[in-house]
Amino acid sequence: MNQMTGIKTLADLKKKQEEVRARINLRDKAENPESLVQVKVAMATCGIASGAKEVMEFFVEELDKRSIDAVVTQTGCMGYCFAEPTVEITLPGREPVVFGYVNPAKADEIIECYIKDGELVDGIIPQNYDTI
Amino acid sequence: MITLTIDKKKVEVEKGTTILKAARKVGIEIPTLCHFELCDMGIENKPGGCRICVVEVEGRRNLAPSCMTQAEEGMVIKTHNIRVLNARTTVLKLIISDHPFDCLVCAKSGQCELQHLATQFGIRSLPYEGEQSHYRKDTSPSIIRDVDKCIMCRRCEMMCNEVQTVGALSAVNRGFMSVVAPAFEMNLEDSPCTYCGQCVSVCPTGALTEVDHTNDIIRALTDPTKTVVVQTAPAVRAALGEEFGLEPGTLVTGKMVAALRELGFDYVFDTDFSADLTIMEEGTELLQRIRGHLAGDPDVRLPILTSCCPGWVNFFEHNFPDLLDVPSTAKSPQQMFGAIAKSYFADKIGVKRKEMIVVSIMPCLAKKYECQRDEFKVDGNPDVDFSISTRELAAFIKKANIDFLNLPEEDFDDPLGESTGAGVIFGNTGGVIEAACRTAYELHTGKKLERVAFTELRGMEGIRSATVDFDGLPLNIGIAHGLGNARKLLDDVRSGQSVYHAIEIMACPGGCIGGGGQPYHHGNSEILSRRAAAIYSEDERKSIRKSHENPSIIRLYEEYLGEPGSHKAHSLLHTEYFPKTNGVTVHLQS
Amino acid sequence: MSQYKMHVLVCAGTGCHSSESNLVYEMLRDEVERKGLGREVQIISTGCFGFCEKGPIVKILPDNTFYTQVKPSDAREIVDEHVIKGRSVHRLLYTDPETMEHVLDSKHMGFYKKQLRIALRNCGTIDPENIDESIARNAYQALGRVLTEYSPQDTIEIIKRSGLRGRGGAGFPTGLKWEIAGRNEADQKYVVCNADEGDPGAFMDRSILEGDPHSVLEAMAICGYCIGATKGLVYIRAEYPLAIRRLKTAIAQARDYGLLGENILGTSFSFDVSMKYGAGAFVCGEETALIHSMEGKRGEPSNKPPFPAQSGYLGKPTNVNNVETLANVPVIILKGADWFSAIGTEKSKGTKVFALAGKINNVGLIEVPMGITLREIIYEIGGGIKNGKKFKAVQTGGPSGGCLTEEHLDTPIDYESLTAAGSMMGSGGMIVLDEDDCMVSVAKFFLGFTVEESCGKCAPCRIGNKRLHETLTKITEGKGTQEDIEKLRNLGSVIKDTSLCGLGQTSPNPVLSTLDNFMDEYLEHVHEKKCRSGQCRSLLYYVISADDCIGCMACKRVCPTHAISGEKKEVHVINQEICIKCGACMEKCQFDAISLLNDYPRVAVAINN
Amino acid sequence: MNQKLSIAPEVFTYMEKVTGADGVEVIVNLPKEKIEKINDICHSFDNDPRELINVLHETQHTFGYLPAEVQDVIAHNLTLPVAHVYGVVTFYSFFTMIPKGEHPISVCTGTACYVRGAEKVLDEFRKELDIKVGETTPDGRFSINCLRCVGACGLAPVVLVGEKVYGRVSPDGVKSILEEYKK
Repeated sequence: MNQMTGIKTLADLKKKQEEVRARINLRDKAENPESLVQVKVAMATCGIASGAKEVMEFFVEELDKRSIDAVVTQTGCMGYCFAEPTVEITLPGREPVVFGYVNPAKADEIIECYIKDGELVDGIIPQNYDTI
Repeated sequence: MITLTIDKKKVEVEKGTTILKAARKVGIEIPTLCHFELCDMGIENKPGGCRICVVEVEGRRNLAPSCMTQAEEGMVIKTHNIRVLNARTTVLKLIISDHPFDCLVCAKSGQCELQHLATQFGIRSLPYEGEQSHYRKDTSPSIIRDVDKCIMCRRCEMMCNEVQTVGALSAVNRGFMSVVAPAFEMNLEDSPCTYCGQCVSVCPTGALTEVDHTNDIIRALTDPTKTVVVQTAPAVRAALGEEFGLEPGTLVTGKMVAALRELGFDYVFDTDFSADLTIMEEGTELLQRIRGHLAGDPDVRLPILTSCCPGWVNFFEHNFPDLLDVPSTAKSPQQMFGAIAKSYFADKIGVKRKEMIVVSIMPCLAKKYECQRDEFKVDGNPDVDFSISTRELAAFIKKANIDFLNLPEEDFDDPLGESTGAGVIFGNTGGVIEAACRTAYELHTGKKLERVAFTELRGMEGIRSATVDFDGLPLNIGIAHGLGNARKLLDDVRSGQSVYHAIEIMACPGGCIGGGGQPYHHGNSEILSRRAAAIYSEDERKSIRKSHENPSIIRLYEEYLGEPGSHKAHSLLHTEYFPKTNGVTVHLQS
Repeated sequence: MSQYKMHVLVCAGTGCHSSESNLVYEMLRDEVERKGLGREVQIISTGCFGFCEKGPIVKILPDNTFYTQVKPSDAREIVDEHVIKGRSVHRLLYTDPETMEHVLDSKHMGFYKKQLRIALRNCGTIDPENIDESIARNAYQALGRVLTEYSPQDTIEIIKRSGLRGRGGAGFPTGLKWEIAGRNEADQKYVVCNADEGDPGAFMDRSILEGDPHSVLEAMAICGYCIGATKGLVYIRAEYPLAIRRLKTAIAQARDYGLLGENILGTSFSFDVSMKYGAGAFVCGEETALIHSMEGKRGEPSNKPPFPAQSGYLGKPTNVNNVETLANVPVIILKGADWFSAIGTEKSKGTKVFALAGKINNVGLIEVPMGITLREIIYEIGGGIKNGKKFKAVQTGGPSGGCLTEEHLDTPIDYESLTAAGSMMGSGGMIVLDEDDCMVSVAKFFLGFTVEESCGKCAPCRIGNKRLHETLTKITEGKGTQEDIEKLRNLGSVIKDTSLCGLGQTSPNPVLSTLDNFMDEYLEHVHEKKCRSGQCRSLLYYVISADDCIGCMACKRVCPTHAISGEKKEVHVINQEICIKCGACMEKCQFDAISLLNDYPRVAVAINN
Repeated sequence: MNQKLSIAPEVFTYMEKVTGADGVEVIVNLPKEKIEKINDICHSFDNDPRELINVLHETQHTFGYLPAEVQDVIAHNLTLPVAHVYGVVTFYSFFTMIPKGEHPISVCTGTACYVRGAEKVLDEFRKELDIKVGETTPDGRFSINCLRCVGACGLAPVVLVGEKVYGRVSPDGVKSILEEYKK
């Protein structure tokens, strides 16, 4: 990191900050998760087996690309093994919603409709559980 | 100007004035302990450590030390309400609780500022008993350190470091264990101490005192086989009277001579005599060097430095070992006297060297060390056996219940008691070089000096300079008193930037009149200037004011020494210097 | 640039470092590499999280999982279970002492709930040895704004309006301090950061320097701009090697980037920082002593005025601020004076960091808004008293402070209220004491500290504190008298009133405040020769039970002072006046007949006589 | 005067002439390499007397302690009276004129450690090693010092042996800590 490129103006400093912000983005977000979109991907054995890893990566990359402030975390088995991969989405100020059978295409739909506009999409699993 | 109220009295003072001084202006004397100043000389010690001088300043949370708190517009100050008195008394009791209770046998008893305060505050009980700090007592040839009695006023540290730049003493350790001491708590003797005694002259308690030789002298006086000869330095007569309640600046030459006779000395002589002798030798050396310099001799070193002051000699041996060939080789008057007394005079009266005891009364503590130096001994027998200070002489006179004030005025004995005005002024800063100029001028020009008093060489500034016209030869004279000032001139000499032909240096502020063995001036610089004035008035009263006109001196050269600078004069009256290195290590080898 | 999905923060503060958190960090990193997760999971060593009681701490983001007392050997399980499978490692989670349940994430830990972290905002979040992480968290933005948009006076106004006061102890308004230093003309001025945190039991400055050094450097530069100084000095304790290292790294990185040095951010402002080391003298926290120490002298304080703002380092105008104070400055500039002054009480704005220690469950570093009560701190953040003991007092302000009791628990904490209660804010040490602590001994402990740390310059502090300590010792040894108690009071108030510097002016506080609040304990020690908490050894009494003693003479033979009397097969008695409490008899007795009481055994004495 | 204590035996083997920055030549009982090392340290701080404390730190770091001779050489380099150097060395508790033991034991006596029983731990070390605080065992293996708060209050009471930190030390645990180093 000591690339000797001096920061010569305030604009330089701001540019530098943009460059390095990604490093700690996650930490900033973690401080106030309630105010952000929270995406929890169930990443237990069954989830991973049915492709949760790809789904999680998709969320991480796409949310960033589409400039949506969100926290993507993994969690253990939510108990809906029949519907894996499952994803829980919490919009700020709203109750969590769990979607089942999520693949990258479904994830794209969730981002575009539910996360961006708050419109519900298919695949919601009824809520009768407590998050651990 | 700032107006403030002290104990309901309005007082107007200049901005920057301390509360202490503002109070004095309206006659309110706030007690102090660590505070000390010689204001004409820019010497001041105010660490704010003793907290005896605290006063209440309205609106302030804590009591303020009046010695270092500046007066501000509209201040309302109380110097003696219950809060202040309780605080002062408590602090004083605390200080006493860490101080030995041996006042009855303390060298400082009666002169101790702590004792005075205890009297003033009417201390009757010591409720804060506890551990007292204990240190080793350290005796050097001149000074005794009994730091159990140190109250950490830091005056000695200030004198030793800031004024004298000797750096022998520093506060060491921390908290309750803190004390002022040489490095590694070594003996003063092994430190770079010059024995100038300025630490002793400012110590408020008995922590620093001189080595007392009175008993040695009593032993000599009671020994019928000994002939005891005494010499008195010029500055003593200008200060001794203070110890007997006389006004500072009262000359007591005659009474002093009478008292010494009463005490039983066989011959009462005058160091002024050997001061004249010093001028003969040193003045000759000065002229030789200057003439050599003018003749283009590359081996001649200029400036020439005076060498009468043993504190100064110690200082340059410690700090300027590379410049040992610069000072004059002439011995100090004390040692010239001893050398002549135990040779010329002893022969004259037919007394063997071993049967003669030479005592000196000096304003100085370094003289005690000087007379013990090996160069000043013949077969182990010192030229001067004992040197006591003005204070010790006063104590001796009192001990012998001599009614000093009612003594008749008596004259010194012959031949070593005869002196000129030039010898007398040796006691003041600038006096040695003035005396040298009087003689050197006439010897160099062959003309009679019109104006004997070189007033341009007088004064109290730490460093002075003047150009004296030797009939077309302009001589640049430098004068320094106080070793810190001397260091500045010596640094110039070392770096080759000195513009002087001759420099006079005295270790003590004011010269010998402010010596470490004089009656305590307690920071009153008025006392020093009055002593100086007394010395100059003695000079004026003298009929002969030039050393080379002293008949006894002339006779001495005729009968015994030959010419100034002769071989015999050299062997008796000149000396050499030795490098002394500071620090622990040299001592550890030996 | 790939984006990490998960950040694993490992505390590398001194506390956790002492329990091998560096090894935890290395093991986690190796494990993640081995599992091929290096591009997804970032392992970062950070500054202090504050929860030192349960260190080493590992925190996993974004889900805020908070693992405590993690050992290097736990690294594999964390990676296997948490990182890969997304399951928390339950045995490493923090257990709520009240509910005895595991707490999943730090947001729900009582310790963090009531905290508001401003000065500590980046501690435990960023890698302090990487300037980029600081820059990402707005480091030097405030400096940039000040240099390009505000005049020095504008900036000082912001600080003044924010109400920020010195966090080192006395609470002098920071903006005003800067203004005074700015007003004094000189060819050279200095900004000094006082990082000589000598208060035993306080370590907030160290944590800030270890966890977020750039915030302090930035604030020093802002101060330099305001007062017209181009040189900054950090005076730091040599006992803080880690903080020194991090600060050195930070200075080097900031210089590399041109954020320290000549013409910062293209402006005409130049500023550089160098370091000076303390050497173990508490008094050097006092600013004049600190300056003398920086000049290579004994760290003795001198009278004020002149204040350092007039004549400080090398005689030049010098502004001295404490680390925590400085750490607040950049946020205030960025978020505004109003934002800051909305936090706290009327006269004390913002937050204060406290080092919570002693007999409390959650020892650690906390930052709370001014005005919070002691009760909230002790019971909600601190998790209550250890081992279910009874709360007795809380000592704030370190050796300069005093003890607060039950009745002060609901006092809102700020500079004024603590002073009014006989204590002080100090640098923020907060030591909780329980029923097992003897208040006379606690006062003696603090005085022992002062006696050792007094510089010796002024008489009341040098000798007075020694006498206070001796008198307290006498009382704890059961030799005290009523007169001694009165002596303590007078001496204490005179030392406060007459001492030269802040050290002496506050050193009797532990005595005076315990005299005020716990006089009954003093009286017990003096009149009943009793120490209720059993802390004073001399006030414990060995007693032989008449029921159990068989008169075997074993104890009598072993007693070094012949304090035990009694004939063979008769009950033995210990003469309390002679007993030196060596315990030899108790060790020797095979019949458990000797016990230790903390009440003077009057009955036994009566029999004896 | 504990000068004897302050001088390590090997120091007497050589005597060297040193010329300080003040131009004055002195003779010091120190091996030449040591003098040169001290000179280097002083020089790296431009022989600036204001850097005395940093110089002392660096020197103590190199030699382990600050015997009289070393202070003397420093004084000459920085043109300070040696009494001043000694005054500074004795003021700061971090500086020592006595060599520490091979395994210096530091017991934290900060407040947090105190209320959690540091004093009893300290007593135990004193008893086990039979030396006082500030002393070194006759065999030079151990020395005991107190220090004020290392900031690991969560681990109170804390003991350091060299650089290694021991937390939550009880008096009973003292023996086993010492055992680790006695081999």
